[in-house]
Amino acid sequence: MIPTSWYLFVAAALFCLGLYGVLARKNAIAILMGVELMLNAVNINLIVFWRYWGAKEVAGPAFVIIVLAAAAAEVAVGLALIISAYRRRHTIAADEIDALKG
Amino acid sequence: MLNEWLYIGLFILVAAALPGVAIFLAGILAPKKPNLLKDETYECGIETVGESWIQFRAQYYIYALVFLIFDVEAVFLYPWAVAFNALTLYAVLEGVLFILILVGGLIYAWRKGALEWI
Amino acid sequence: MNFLQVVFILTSAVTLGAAVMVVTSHRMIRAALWLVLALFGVAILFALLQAGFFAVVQVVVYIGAIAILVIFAVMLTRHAMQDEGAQVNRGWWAAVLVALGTFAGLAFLLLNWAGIGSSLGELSADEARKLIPQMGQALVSADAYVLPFEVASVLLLAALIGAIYIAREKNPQV
Amino acid sequence: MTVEWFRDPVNFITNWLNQFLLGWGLPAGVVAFLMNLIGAGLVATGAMLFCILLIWYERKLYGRIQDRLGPNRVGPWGIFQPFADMLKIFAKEYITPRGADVIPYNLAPILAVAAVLLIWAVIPFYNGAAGANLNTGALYIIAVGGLGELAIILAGIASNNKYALLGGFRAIALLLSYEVPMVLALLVPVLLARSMGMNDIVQAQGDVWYIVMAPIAAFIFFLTSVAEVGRAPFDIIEAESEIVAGFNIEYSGLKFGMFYVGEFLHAFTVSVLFAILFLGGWRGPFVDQVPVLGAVWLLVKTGVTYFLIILLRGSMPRYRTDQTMSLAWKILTPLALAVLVLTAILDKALVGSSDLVRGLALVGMNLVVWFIASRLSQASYRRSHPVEPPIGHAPVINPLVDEIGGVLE
Repeated sequence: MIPTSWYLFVAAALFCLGLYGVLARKNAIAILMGVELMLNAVNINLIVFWRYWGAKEVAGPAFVIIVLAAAAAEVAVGLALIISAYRRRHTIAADEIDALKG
Repeated sequence: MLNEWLYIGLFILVAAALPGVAIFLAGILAPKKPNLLKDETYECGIETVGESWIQFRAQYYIYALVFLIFDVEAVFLYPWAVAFNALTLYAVLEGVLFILILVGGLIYAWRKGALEWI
Repeated sequence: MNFLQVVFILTSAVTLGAAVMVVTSHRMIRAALWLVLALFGVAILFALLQAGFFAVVQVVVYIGAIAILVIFAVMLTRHAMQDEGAQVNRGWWAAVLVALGTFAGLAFLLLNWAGIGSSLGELSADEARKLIPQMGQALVSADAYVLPFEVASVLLLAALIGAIYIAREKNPQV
Repeated sequence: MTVEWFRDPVNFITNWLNQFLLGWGLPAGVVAFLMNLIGAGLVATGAMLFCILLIWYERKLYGRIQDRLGPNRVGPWGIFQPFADMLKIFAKEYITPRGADVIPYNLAPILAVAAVLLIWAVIPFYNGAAGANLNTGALYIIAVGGLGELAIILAGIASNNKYALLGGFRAIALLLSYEVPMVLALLVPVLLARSMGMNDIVQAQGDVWYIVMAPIAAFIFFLTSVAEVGRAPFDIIEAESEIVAGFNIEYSGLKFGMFYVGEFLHAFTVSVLFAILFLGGWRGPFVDQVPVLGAVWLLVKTGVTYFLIILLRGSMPRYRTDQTMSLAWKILTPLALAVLVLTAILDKALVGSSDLVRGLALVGMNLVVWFIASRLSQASYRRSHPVEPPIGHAPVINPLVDEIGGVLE
């Protein structure tokens, strides 16, 4: 018997840590890691509320799988962009990649 | 249900402890006589030039990338396969369509030469 | 305080600690390895929630694929940041404020939520086993999630093509 | 009572121990914890100890394949050779290279063994004797395989050695490539059994084994398993003559021994998995009367599969990296996708017909797919290897000779 609120607070803390990573870090890969943490926090919440409503509605879990696909796509394209930017400008600091034209 | 996961959790601990304890014990039994030459990075007797973290080609990344996409695809398909009895032919074809869309990705990667080892 | 609660507290402490290291670690490769630990902690949380399928999927996709991709990317771009000097922007204190503010807001919402006193009991084996077939059915049935399902496959296809197009070396030199 | 003991010893002993501990007045939760701990400990240690015997068996067999005697000095037929080796390796010094990242460096060999051992948590030894009958067994195996890859990455990154890093990355690229067809091939038995649980998959093979109904999936799973283990012919990832042993180059003493043990144990473990998924697991004559007999059948089937893996190692030349990669991406993956799609459609289309018709249709489909695939691969081989007759010589017909670049005079 674990209180629902414990899970939700852990998820909230994870989300805020990820948010800090996204906002504060310079390295673009670190920013992506922060996004991963935030997505994980969201997934925990979805599963917790699936349990909270008695594990009958399958909407939460189905959404988790869709989030998974989105996370995979985001990481794949994001890291590819970072590698490409690195190859062209030899930096992956997010605030230095500011020109729209390669 | 939770009992099975308790077993898995304990199994993780045991499976990590077995080699861990063995390595620890051997570390006590074994001689320890380090010297400068012995702790050198092993490169067939030649001295290491430059730092060890060399640059890599993006090819490794592309393999991992295609793998990630197909892994996620498989995660979608496993529940579909488990629920197979309850599915209509239409629902099965939805799953097949899902696979065929991603086959397009495989063909693209193949055509672009992304799967070639250079 | 029962056994499950102790496991929960240990797991979440490790997860959050690892997450802190992910966002503060100076060496990117260390941050990536801490990320693996944080993701594993989340997998254990899923197992505690009796969503065993997602615990396993978390390991398959996040640790087995995404973390490896991140490590590859870190190694490929290693020379860029040299892991020295400031790893955070000048406005990092603003980021701290925003994160703390968000947490305070979420905590405020949670504390005022009607279900705050509830706790999650144990599902029966049958109930827990129903999840996967139910989900498999819902993902491909027309009155549920077939559209997101197919859109997800198109999304993955687009990501695959886009990422290969971007990451491929234009003039491969050996 | 004695009959009961004979038929199902594991459950008998479990029940007895359970009652015994409860009789001591321990709370039920503590008893469950202890029981699980004992079970996990026994299975894991048993697998590790069995591995020692396995090393002897494999070396003996491998010796015979190469027209040698194999170990024959220590004890009868050299059976104590692995123990002698073990004692030796226990007394070897650990050499940690300068600049190594100590925690990941030491974690890697532990993880390499643990990742293999963890598979044993879901293996049904006979009906009713599985550690955990998870309803996600098949995916669990894939997940644990991912942990093994993590061990290789850790070893490569932490060793502070160019060869280790390069070898580690090559190994990961290869393992990831082979995991794609493996995941897809594993979907076929899951689809036929309508369950991911390992015991459910064995239960579903009552009438006919899946190696008959899904031979191509079995073939792909077998090949990819061998590749995941890193065995010949796919051992380019740790080929001594190519990249000085790859990711484990900086390991010595028992830390290296752990990678070695992990490889042997992995080879045996994938044999068990193959026997469960495609050879009917514990199914065999008289298992309904005497369930424990299932463990014997499982061992026999595993032995046959393991024998095949050793034969493959002993008789095949090593593939080049580009050949290995082409095999995974251009042959096995499309084949697995085709078989998966056709199996799904056929299975649903023939839903009303008898099991016999369904089975025959699946077998026929597999044969047709195999025929088409072999034709296609032959055609593409001929396209990429045009036979150019050397001047003054007869054209080379033997493709094998063409491959090694030699010319029959």
